[in-house]
Amino acid sequence: ADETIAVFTKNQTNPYFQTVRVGAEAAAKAMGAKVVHYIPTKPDSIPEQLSQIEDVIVKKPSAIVFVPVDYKAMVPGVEQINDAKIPVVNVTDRSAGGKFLAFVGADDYSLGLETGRYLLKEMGGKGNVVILEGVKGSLTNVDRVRGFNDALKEFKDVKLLASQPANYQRLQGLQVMENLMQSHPQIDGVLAANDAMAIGAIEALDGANRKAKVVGINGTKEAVDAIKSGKLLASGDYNGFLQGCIGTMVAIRALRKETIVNEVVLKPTVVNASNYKPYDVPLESRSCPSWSDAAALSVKTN
Amino acid sequence: MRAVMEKMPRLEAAPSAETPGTPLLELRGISKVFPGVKALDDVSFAVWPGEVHMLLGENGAGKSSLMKVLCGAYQADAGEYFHKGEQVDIRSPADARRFGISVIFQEFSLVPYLDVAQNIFLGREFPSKIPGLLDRRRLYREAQAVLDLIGLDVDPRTKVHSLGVAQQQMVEIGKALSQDARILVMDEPTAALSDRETERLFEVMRQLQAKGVAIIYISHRMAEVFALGDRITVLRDGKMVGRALPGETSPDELVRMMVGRNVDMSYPRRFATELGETVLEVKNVSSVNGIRDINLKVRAGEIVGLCGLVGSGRTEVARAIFGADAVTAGEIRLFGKPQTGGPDAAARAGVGLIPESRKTEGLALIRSVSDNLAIAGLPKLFPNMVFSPAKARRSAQELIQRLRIATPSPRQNVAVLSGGNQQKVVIGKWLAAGTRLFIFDEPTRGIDVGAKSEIFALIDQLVAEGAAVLMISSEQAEIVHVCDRAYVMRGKRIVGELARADLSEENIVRMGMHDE
Amino acid sequence: MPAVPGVAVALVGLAVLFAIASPGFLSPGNLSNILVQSVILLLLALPMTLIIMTEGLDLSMGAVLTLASLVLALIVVATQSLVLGLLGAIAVGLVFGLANGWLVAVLGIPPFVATLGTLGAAQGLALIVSDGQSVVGIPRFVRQVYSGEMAGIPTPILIGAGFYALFHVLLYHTRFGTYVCALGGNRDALTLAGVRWRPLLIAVYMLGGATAGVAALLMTARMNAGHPTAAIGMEFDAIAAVALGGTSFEKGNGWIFGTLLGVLTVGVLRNGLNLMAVPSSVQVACIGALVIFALFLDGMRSQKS
Amino acid sequence: MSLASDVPAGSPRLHLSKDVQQIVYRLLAAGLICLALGIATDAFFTTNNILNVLRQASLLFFLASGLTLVILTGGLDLSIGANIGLSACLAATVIKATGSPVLGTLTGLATGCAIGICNGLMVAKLRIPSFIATYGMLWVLHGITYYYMAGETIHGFPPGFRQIGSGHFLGIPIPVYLMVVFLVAGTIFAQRTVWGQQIYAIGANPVAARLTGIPIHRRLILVYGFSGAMAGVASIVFLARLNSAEGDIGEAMTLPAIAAVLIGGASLFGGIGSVFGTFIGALILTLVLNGMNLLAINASWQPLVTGAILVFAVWLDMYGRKKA
Ligand SMILES: Nc1ncnc2c1ncn2[C@@H]1O[C@H](COP(=O)(O)OP(=O)(O)OP(=O)(O)O)[C@@H](O)[C@H]1O
Ligand SMILES: Nc1ncnc2c1ncn2[C@@H]1O[C@H](COP(=O)(O)OP(=O)(O)OP(=O)(O)O)[C@@H](O)[C@H]1O
Ligand SMILES: [Mg+2]
Ligand SMILES: [Mg+2]
Repeated sequence: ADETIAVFTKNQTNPYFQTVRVGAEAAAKAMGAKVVHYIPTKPDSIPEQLSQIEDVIVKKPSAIVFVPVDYKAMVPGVEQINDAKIPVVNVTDRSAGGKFLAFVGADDYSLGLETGRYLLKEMGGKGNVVILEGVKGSLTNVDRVRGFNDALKEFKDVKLLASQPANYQRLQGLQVMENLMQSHPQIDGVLAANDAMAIGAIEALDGANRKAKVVGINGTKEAVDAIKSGKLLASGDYNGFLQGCIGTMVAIRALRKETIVNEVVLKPTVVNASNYKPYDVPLESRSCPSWSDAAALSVKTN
Repeated sequence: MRAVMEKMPRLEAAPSAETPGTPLLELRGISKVFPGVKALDDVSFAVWPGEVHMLLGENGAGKSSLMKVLCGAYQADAGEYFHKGEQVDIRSPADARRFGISVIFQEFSLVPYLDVAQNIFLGREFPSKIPGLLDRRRLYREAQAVLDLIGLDVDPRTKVHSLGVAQQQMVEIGKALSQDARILVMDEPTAALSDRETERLFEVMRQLQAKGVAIIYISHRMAEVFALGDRITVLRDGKMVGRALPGETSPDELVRMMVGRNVDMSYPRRFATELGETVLEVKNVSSVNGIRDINLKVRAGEIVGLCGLVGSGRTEVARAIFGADAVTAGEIRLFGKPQTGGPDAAARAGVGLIPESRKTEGLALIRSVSDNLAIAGLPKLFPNMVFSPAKARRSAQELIQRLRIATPSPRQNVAVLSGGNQQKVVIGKWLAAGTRLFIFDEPTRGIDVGAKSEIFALIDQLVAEGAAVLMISSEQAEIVHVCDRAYVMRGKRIVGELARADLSEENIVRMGMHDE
Repeated sequence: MPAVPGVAVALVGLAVLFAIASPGFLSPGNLSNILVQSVILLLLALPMTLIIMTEGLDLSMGAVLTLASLVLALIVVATQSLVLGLLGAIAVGLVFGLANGWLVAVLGIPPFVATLGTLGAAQGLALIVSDGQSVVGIPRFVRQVYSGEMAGIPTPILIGAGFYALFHVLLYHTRFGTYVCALGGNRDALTLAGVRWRPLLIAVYMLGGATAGVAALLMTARMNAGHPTAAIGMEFDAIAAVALGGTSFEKGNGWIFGTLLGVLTVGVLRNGLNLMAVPSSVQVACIGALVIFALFLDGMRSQKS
Repeated sequence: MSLASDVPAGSPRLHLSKDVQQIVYRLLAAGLICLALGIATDAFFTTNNILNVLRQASLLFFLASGLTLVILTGGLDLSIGANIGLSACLAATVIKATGSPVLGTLTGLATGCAIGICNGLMVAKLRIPSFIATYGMLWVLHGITYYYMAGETIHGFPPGFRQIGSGHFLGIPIPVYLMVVFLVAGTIFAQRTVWGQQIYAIGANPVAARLTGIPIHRRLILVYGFSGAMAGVASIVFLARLNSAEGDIGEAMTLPAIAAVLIGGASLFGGIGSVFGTFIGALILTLVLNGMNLLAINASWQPLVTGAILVFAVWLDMYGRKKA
């Protein structure tokens, strides 16, 4: 077959989206289709993704697998895709509008919530924690931090010392953590909104010869290594590879008039010392699940 | 210069008595202090309608400062203004305009990326019938009229940054003249001009004078003082030291007033008898800037003049020799070796260029006098590359004394020096560099008579010590007095060479103007 | 300006290249795409040209646009009035323009630092008023501003053309334009001509703010939402487009048509690369190479003269 | 011509102490922030926190010190952040591949320096305005880095290597020593060498500098090469501190580095500025972040507070120097 699937992701810098792209490629390869990636040159740029949609519509790909840079602001773009009658699958962040063949994702809120709960449980339900926030105003950050905070509400004996932005940056994660350690002599847990900040925070703790349990989000290779060596407690993951796989499979199957599912919400996994094995495989050598396995994850089937 | 002066009729001195009625504008007891300098000290000054009032003084005497106070650009620390006998206040250039004061500044007040017309009428744009918009056709029409008046042959749509110094000076003049001024201040307007433009300017001045405009004229050219002036005021060290009428005084007396001592204005020279090696040889050179087939030679121990009209290409020859413009054909040999590199290579070989535009090409205006004086001589002064500010200042101090640069300290910002003193800094920086071939492009522009003869004495000494000089000057008298021989340029080519014996203003003019 | 500036060469060259390489490129739909996409950047680049001509810089423009867009969204959602919303957005722009101008002209703080400061302020306020969330529920008529048409021409193109004409006239046919040039070229010349330059300089920054306010309307209409990080960093694109267009950072040497060409060149390049489905990382490198190339042509030319 | 009010004029009476005064006024801005923080929180004036601030300032200072020289010539280097990214990634690859931190370090420095020299060549030889040349370079480097890294990270370096970033000597972090070395070396280079003086002269008036026989091309290439090399240094310290390389590590540092130079009193038009001033600038920026973390200021307010303090610090410094 010669279907071309246009895959839209948010940026080139976050390893998570690389897993989505690799997943999409794996699925397409398995099914004999072609994938073209569209990534804003400036990370998470709303105007740029909107422009890319407009440009892509000119080329009329067979179908689109779409991760909106912002779930609300990208609605006009989705509507343009709809107007152009190009089938589109929504992946990762659920768009606030537009018509999709299906949604495949996991939400950041439950990811934050589950990861937060795991840490707080491991801390024995008491102690002091700090939150390292991502880019203020980005959707992922809003939801993850909300999840963290809701988890904190469930553990009354845990005290939140500070919630400070480190913009998803490793260096800032390190520096903010160093600063926080100055004013807080006892920090038992760190909730970081992504792995880079979490690992930055670990470096800061190591440097000061202090110990705290740290969790991150995204389940990156680096985080898995850190979990293996016992430095990182856990990393929440919503399995970008799988999302990329299933999203692309749905798109291709729809084009081939095969049955599809229209809602797959993956349960967040909290990757930790006991379950990291499947994550310790290089991306390229992972393969997509069979359609029946994938369909089994769906919430509703057509 | 002299040729022009002689052709010109003596101006009728308007009012001849010492106190001819109420002055048009009078300043009393003006003082102005800058950090470290008392630029003006209790100066009183008056102009009457229809006169040309010469303001004289050494470099740094306070002439420009006085004019800036007069036009509101500087606020005086003390003093009063009287307009037609009534006390008034001039606090800003806008106030000054209301009294019909218009100024040709020594330092240009032009905007580089506006065109000639826009510059001339800056602040006085013509509104069109559509509210808010400008009448551009009228702008260029009126600008053309101004250009015709001053005899400047450029398109009013030319951006001024692409004009040469002389043309910019003419635009500056046009700007002031177009203002229907009743009091016109001209701060060294002819310093950058050649005889033709100068003559044209004097004609315009005569017309204005006849209309009752009062003109205040600052110049270091003695000939102009006597040719134009109706009244003379002399400043020294910020103080008014004398007033005179041209008919009742002599150049020597004026110079004595300005300098406070006797100065020999004849530029004595020991003309070379024995010449050294050929330091500069230019063979059939053409450059990107349009000069064609230039051939010339300069030997150690001689001063060679390069003369011609504005636009004849003298500056371009200097730039090509120094490596500042790329050579497209021919060969330049410095000290026997072919010169192919840029200015840095030329400087290393021992050549120094004193460019024609001190502000844009000569000085780092945001830096100190000491920094500017040291910059060319850095490799010479500090051969092991370790810079010592103290040593640089000592070297600067020596040059300041040698060239009599009026500055409170070597650390003074060079931007606030008077025009003539800035020029001395530009000359001075090459003296510390061990230069053996000096290329002077209008070296005495804006320099007072006393300093001028000192500089020529200095040049003479340099040459006697074995240096060589190639000198461009629009003041032909200078060339005649100082040079061993001279080349004359016309239309970007060298049209002739004059040996010492043939060197006269008539010959230069004849060669340079031929068939124009 | 040189006879054929580098940016024009680059624009034509790219257009030819893409027309050959990608069949969809020359379709009317795609050409209108490029123009529409370029309008918001153009609205920032036009006043940026004037600001750069005054030897200034406005780094706050992207953040001010964002804040204005949020304010507009909030007002429109609350009052259902486009006019009120637009006025609010322009007011935000004017206030920040005034602040920038005041810091630069009156306090004498270098423009880079002053506007970096207001950039922080605008970004912070955007986060505060929106609480980090998108503002949605924008009524349909706002969207019309971006997606509507007049006489068959998309409204944004008309707005862009209108603003270009406005700035062209402003720069070349009014006193203000002449003075903008003088602000960068020789401020003292203005003073000596009896013109007070400080209010003028403030006005230039306020003009930038107000235009960013209008751009905020287009941005909001485009996204159908207000978003607290929507236009972050856009000022750098605008500055680059201005520089690409041949305006220099010194002495008031500016060229407004060059800015238009610069914006279009960036638009054409991005569109063409997308059409050719060039990978994002290669696109990134191409943008860099093009920007250098266009100015390289100008550099070569200036070396000759 | 210049009008009196716009001209900084020196008075002979103050001359001896003028340089000192400038430094004092610059330090005043940093001092005031320290004082305010010291009053607001006990955690500020502790040895630990001071060392912490200094170490954090060091990375920014490495970048900004090279940039200072570029800005002194009237140029700008927007590519330093992207330069860090590529240099770090290549250095990390080499360390991983060869196991030799020395080779890796050399790779990082050489990459940084080579990129800088490219910038210098573009600015000097091709006469491309520095803003554009380095802006273009930024995109080119990002493209290469993203392509090369494909969203991955490289992590886990030998402990010996990591000492550069996280080690201590006599209780003081190694990067702080490095910072002092570069501060002294940079100051000596700028103030006490012929090259330094020539760099100031180029920035003050490039035309005059050229006509004074300064080899401006060579100096410009030197300066951009140096700025690139400093980005290389920063990338190595970065790797050593964070134990990991990714494509976008330097991206967020370009603007703060420029800001540090300008807060330190340099002019974008060239000829004014100093390496010491830049040090203070880097310190002020770091202090602001430190203070906001110590006081746990709400994330939404942080950009606003940073902006306000920036403007205030620069205003204070300028006001002070005008008085001096
Ligand atoms: N803005 C200023 N700040 C400090 N000092 C100044 C300033 N303007 C002028 N001066 C000083 O005032 C003195 C008088 O300068 P002025 O320019 O009036 O001299 P001048 O008579 O015009 O000399 P020249 O013939 O060289 O043009 C000089 O010593 C100069 O350095
Ligand atoms: N025929 C001309 N008419 C008017 N302007 C001219 C003419 N030829 C050249 N120019 C311009 O005059 C300016 C000065 O001329 P140029 O530097 O070539 O000659 P010069 O002999 O060095 O003159 P100067 O007396 O200014 O030193 C230049 O900008 C040049 O473009
Ligand atoms: Mg003077
Ligand atoms: Mg000349």
